[in-house]
Amino acid sequence: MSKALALLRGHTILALVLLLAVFVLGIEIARPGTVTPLWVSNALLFAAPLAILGAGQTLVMLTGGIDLSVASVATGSAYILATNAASGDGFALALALVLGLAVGIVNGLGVAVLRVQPLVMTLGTGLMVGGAMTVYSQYMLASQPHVPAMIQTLGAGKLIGLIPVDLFLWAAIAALMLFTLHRTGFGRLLYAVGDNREACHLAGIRVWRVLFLDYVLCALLAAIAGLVLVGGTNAADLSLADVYLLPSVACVIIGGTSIFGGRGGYAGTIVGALILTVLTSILTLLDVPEPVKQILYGAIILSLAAAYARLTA
Amino acid sequence: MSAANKMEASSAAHSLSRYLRATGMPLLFLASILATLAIHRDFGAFDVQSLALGALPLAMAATAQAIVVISGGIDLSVGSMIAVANVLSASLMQHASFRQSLGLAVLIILVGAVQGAINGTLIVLSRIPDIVVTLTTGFIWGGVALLILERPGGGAPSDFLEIGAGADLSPVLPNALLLLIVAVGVIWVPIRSSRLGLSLYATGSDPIAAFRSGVDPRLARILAYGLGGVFCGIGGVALTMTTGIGAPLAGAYYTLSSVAAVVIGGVSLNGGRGGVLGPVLAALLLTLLPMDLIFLNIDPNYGQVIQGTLIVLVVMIGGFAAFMQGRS
Amino acid sequence: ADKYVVGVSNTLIGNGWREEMICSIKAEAEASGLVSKVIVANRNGGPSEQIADIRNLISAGANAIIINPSDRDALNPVIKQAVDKGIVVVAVDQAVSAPEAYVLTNDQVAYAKVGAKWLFDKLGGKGNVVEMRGIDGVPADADRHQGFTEVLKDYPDIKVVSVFSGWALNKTAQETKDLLASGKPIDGVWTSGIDSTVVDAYKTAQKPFVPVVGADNNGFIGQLIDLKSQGLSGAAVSNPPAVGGAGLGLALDVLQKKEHPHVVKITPVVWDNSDAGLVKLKAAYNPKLDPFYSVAIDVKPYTQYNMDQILACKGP
Amino acid sequence: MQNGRPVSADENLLLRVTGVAKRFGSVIALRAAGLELHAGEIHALMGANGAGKSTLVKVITGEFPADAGELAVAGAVSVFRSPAEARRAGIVSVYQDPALVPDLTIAQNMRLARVPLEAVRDVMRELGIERLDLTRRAREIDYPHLRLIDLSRALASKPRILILDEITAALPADLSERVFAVVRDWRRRGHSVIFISHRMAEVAALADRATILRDGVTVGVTSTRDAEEKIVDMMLGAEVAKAAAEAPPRAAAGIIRGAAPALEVRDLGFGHTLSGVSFRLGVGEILGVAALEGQGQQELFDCIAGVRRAASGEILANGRALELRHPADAIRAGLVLVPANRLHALLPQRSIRENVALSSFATFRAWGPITMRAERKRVENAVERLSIDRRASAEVRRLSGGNQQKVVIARWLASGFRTLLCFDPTRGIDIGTKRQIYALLREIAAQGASVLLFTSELPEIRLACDRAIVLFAGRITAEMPAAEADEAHLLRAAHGLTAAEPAEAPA
Ligand SMILES: Nc1ncnc2c1ncn2[C@@H]1O[C@H](COP(=O)(O)OP(=O)(O)OP(=O)(O)O)[C@@H](O)[C@H]1O
Ligand SMILES: Nc1ncnc2c1ncn2[C@@H]1O[C@H](COP(=O)(O)OP(=O)(O)OP(=O)(O)O)[C@@H](O)[C@H]1O
Ligand SMILES: [Mg+2]
Ligand SMILES: [Mg+2]
Repeated sequence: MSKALALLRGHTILALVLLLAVFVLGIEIARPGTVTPLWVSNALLFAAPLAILGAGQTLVMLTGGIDLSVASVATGSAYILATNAASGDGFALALALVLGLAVGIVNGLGVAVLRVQPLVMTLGTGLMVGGAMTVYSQYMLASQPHVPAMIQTLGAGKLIGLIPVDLFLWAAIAALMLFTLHRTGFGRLLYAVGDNREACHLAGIRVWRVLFLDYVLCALLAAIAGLVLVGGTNAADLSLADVYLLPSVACVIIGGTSIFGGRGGYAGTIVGALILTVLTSILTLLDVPEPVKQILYGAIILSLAAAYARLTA
Repeated sequence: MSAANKMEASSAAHSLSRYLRATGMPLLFLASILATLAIHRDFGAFDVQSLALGALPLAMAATAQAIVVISGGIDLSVGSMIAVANVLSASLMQHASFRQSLGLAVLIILVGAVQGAINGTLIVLSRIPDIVVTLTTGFIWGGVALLILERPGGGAPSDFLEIGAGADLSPVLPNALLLLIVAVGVIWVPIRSSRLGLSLYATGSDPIAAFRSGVDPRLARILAYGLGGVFCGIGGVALTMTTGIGAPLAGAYYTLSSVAAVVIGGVSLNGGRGGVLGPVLAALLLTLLPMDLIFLNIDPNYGQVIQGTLIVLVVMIGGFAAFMQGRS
Repeated sequence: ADKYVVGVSNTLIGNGWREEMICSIKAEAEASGLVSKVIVANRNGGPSEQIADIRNLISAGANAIIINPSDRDALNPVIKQAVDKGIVVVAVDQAVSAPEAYVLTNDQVAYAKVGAKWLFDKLGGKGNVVEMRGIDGVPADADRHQGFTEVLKDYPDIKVVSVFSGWALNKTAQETKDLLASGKPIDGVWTSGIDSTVVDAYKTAQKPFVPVVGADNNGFIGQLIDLKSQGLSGAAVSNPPAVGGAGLGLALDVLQKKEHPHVVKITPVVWDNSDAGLVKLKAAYNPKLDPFYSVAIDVKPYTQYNMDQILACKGP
Repeated sequence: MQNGRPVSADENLLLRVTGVAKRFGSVIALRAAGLELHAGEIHALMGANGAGKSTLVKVITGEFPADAGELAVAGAVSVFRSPAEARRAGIVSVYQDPALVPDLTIAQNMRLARVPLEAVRDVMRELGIERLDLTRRAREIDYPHLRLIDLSRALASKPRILILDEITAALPADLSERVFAVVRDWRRRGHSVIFISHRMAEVAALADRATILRDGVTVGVTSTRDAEEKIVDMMLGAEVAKAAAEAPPRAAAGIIRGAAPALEVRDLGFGHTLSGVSFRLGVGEILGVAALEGQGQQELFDCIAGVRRAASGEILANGRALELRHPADAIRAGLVLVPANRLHALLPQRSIRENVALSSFATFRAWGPITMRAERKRVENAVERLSIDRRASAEVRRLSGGNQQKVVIARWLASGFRTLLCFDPTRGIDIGTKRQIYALLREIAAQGASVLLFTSELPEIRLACDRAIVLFAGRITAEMPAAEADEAHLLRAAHGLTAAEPAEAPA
């Protein structure tokens, strides 16, 4: 028993996977026949945008930061895509990503160069983007918004009816994330800056460059996640990604990345995103009143984080 | 760089930004009042009352958040706790007498204290970061509010509502403003200058040093969250007074707004520094902003943009001062 | 004649329906020629924020205030203050209980009733139905749930699963797909407005369509037309955001001393995609419009503006 | 506090600690530590870095509970759950790291700790710091004074047992003397002191007996009049001590005359703290810098390392003038810094490997894929050369202080450099590691690199350097060959004395 516990301590990701398995098992026991290939395929489909947002969030949380503007950026990118699609898909796509880039640059300047606390900076830019999008939307009533077919396929399509298309994008991003974090100088620097910024400065590293790129990447990933989301809903509204803000932080934390930086990684975030998606699915299928669902959601995430803290203490 | 010298180097930037923090918010507020007077010449008692009514719940939320932040935490369940107090008061007071309502109000504020203390205890016991714990308890308290009152409703005796909505002393000194001053003055001011207050600041500044100085940082954190809960309770009851009803979702806007007010009010999220006056003035400012936009007939959604810009600008002033310091 | 200043108070932003509502007010102001300016107080908030906004509109000198109320009772004192100052107050979309106010709403209880009745009849009074509600705790959601439940009483063989869509597109998509994947038998879906997302979920899951009830959203109406050949049957229940413009029309009438009843309820109509209904659907469908904008751009006889004016969304 | 049965009737035995064990996760800090303190004695607690001294202090004062062991005060078994409880029982510690709340003023700090301000003022007067403004925030006060205020607070609560954990480590000689005087006075009044220091001379001068810890075990109690070597033997274990003692003596300095100096500083100025500082550092030379606390040495090193920008003057490396805006500029010119506080240079949660390799990612070019094998080889070489203990290599925060210091040096060994700027590299480091570090510096110099070394322990100048300069009030007051750099000579110059008459030390 203690041996197993020690094994889990050493490989916390194993514990997470185990937990995920328990959740899936639980859902199948409670409602036999639920866990079908289609259900699994759906879970992956819906986990992907969350995990892509989580990828950006992982990048910034490794440096001890947080990005509260991801939801606004994702929504904004989706909305810009839909409202500009009439002028050409490529143009709309580029414009959507430019929004991500622009917000990333502003966040980067604030956090990296002017040393504003990330929470505050991104809270501010999130509000700015949200407000600006609302103003923008009032001029867009006649813009013939639609979601390009390519994006619809990305967000909702399935190969042979089972393999979600967004899984490929997610897999590519995941591979890139894992490689970057563990096998590149930039990845090393993210951990290093999160662990001790001063030490990096003394070691000759221009810290602001690392942080700057970090926040730009996060915002770009948020913009991409927005595209996947709008592909899945086939329509953009101005609260599209709001519900993803807290989960994007939660999946990183559940995945074992320290909110203070310097520790963690993307593998955990992947499992964290899956756990949250499965949890949402369980709650949908559970016949309990909405308030109880909310309470359960909060309580389960809290106990997960607590168990994790125990395990890694 | 040695600790000693780093301290010296940063202390100049510190004292500059401390100076800005201390005087910036009152000046900014004064300026915005003057601007409002310029925009809207017949700004009078009616508008003062609008300002006070609108700002009261947010000011309470900001006070709650400020106390928690000063002691080194952050509370993302502020909005949900306000909602609980709001629906609890509106459903309990609906058929109560005036005097019963007063008793119930005290009870509900105590419930807020307990909720806050639960937040704090969970943080202390689980050793999970504050953000994470309060994020999840935010869901939980939100669910509780919905359990108490599924849809907006309830009420309170009209003379009880009058405590918040009236203007008994003078038309230019609405009760809501008095309530704000009294709540902060009677609860926070004495605490702040007591050893308890010092221990909250100490815990936020350096918990180990605080422990070595005889403070129990765990207890201090629980107390800070509890005290935050008290102000959330007051905020929820105030919301009932100003709206006359309970609404399970009404608190949602106060969580991030309270963080915004705290930041604009010059309280460092690092803890240990700042006060409550700044955040309260910031709450008033954030209420004044949409007023001015309405008077100017500008799309109020620019208000959100301005609020975001204000947050970023306020913190950038400090960052910019440090940046220039680094250059020279 | 002197022109009027009109105030608008709305506390839910980022929602297509509400945007269209505000545009209809601006368009009506423009078309009437009686309005000098429209002051819009538009932000996310609850009753407390709305009270503050209405007070500010009073202060700003509005002659008429159009409110989409966040609560039935909470605004009564401030509405009374406004009316005492000679301001005409019209609550649109949702009702307020203040007797001083004019109320012009879509009948939300009836909205649910007619849709549910269409659905239950379509299913022959028997089957498993999903009730996709909005946000728990919001008045319109509660009213609709009430209407839905009332109709349900007459159909003992209909079984219902309720979920809250939060009026959010993603959440609706995920919930629908979860329900589809769970293998629960579903014979029909009633939605509180997030409709085309449900149809999309069926499409991607490649499951046979079941009857769907939605609102008169442009995207959903397009689906009812296009997917009829693939077996989609459904009904759109009207819920025009033009109640905003209609509210202004009413207010202007009152300002000009015309008599009006204090409460006007716009009865929802059902358009299904039966062969008979298809003509109406096709006439209403507008490929230029956002999928979640309502096709019902006006409420006669209260509104005077045309399509271009509401799309321009510009007040005087 | 729970007071239990009396254990011993020994009148003289004030504090008795036995069998204390404490572990932090996988790290065992204490196994069987004990201590007996008599009334009216100054008792030294000694041990190598990481031996567990500070942990024992924290256990005694209730900062955290012990896993095992017993504590008896004046014969009564006691358990303290917090430093406040210990204080009430008359046991107060000045901890190794500052314990004043940075954002509170000094006066508020005293109020927080329930210490009467008058009593604090009295002690401050004795320490000669009575002019310090009590309404200043702790954050704004320099480190040495912070230590003294901490001491004042401790003494003001009139403890029966005062514990001083390396209080002199960051103090200049003059302030240390004042502390000693106050401590002796405290003993004279019949109280007891536990004194922790790595400086043998201090211990010998001050303490009567010493308890020696090794790897969390009390290995013996001895009189401090015993030979230094005996204590060292006990601290390190006989074999390690022998190896350390046999470190090669200083090799003849291999200064290549004629070549451009590795580092030349011309007329350097920085604010009020440095002015007109000029010196040369030859290739293969070790140049010592001696100074009392706060004479500008910190600024001097920071300017050369690119951490701060000099206001005036020139810095040249190998004859080339440098423009230093960022540490990266200095590093590119071959000037690398080992800062005073190793924690400022380390990534505590990352592995030895990542710490050592850190500086190699400074350029954009290195942001791409890492050649893992090459990196491993480079790191291994450096780690082996410094014989870093690799048992806890996954997180350097689990390493002992000495090993952490070696990791910082290993980083520069792995990346290559021309001149090593070492700022007090042996502060708070045990004598065995100290000797290793000096041997290493000599080896580095012998291979043609240069070293600029500031040390707060004056005897080390003669031990490790070829030449020395002395800073006083931001100016160089003396330059001498190491052979002449005895303590008396250095101290005079460090006080700004060129003649024999005494002068005021700068505040
Ligand atoms: N300890 C400090 N206190 C205040 N400002 C600092 C400090 N260290 C660096 N700065 C300034 O803050 C800005 C950002 O510093 P950061 O460490 O992120 O960048 P960097 O890697 O030092 O690169 P650079 O100095 O070239 O901007 C820089 O302008 C720097 O001069
Ligand atoms: N909070 C902690 N968590 C984990 N390990 C710790 C902690 N505190 C101390 N240690 C470890 O316990 C051991 C003893 O540390 P301690 O600080 O007591 O040594 P010390 O004798 O005071 O050394 P020094 O002379 O360097 O001050 C070391 O290996 C240290 O790394
Ligand atoms: Mg820098
Ligand atoms: Mg120690």
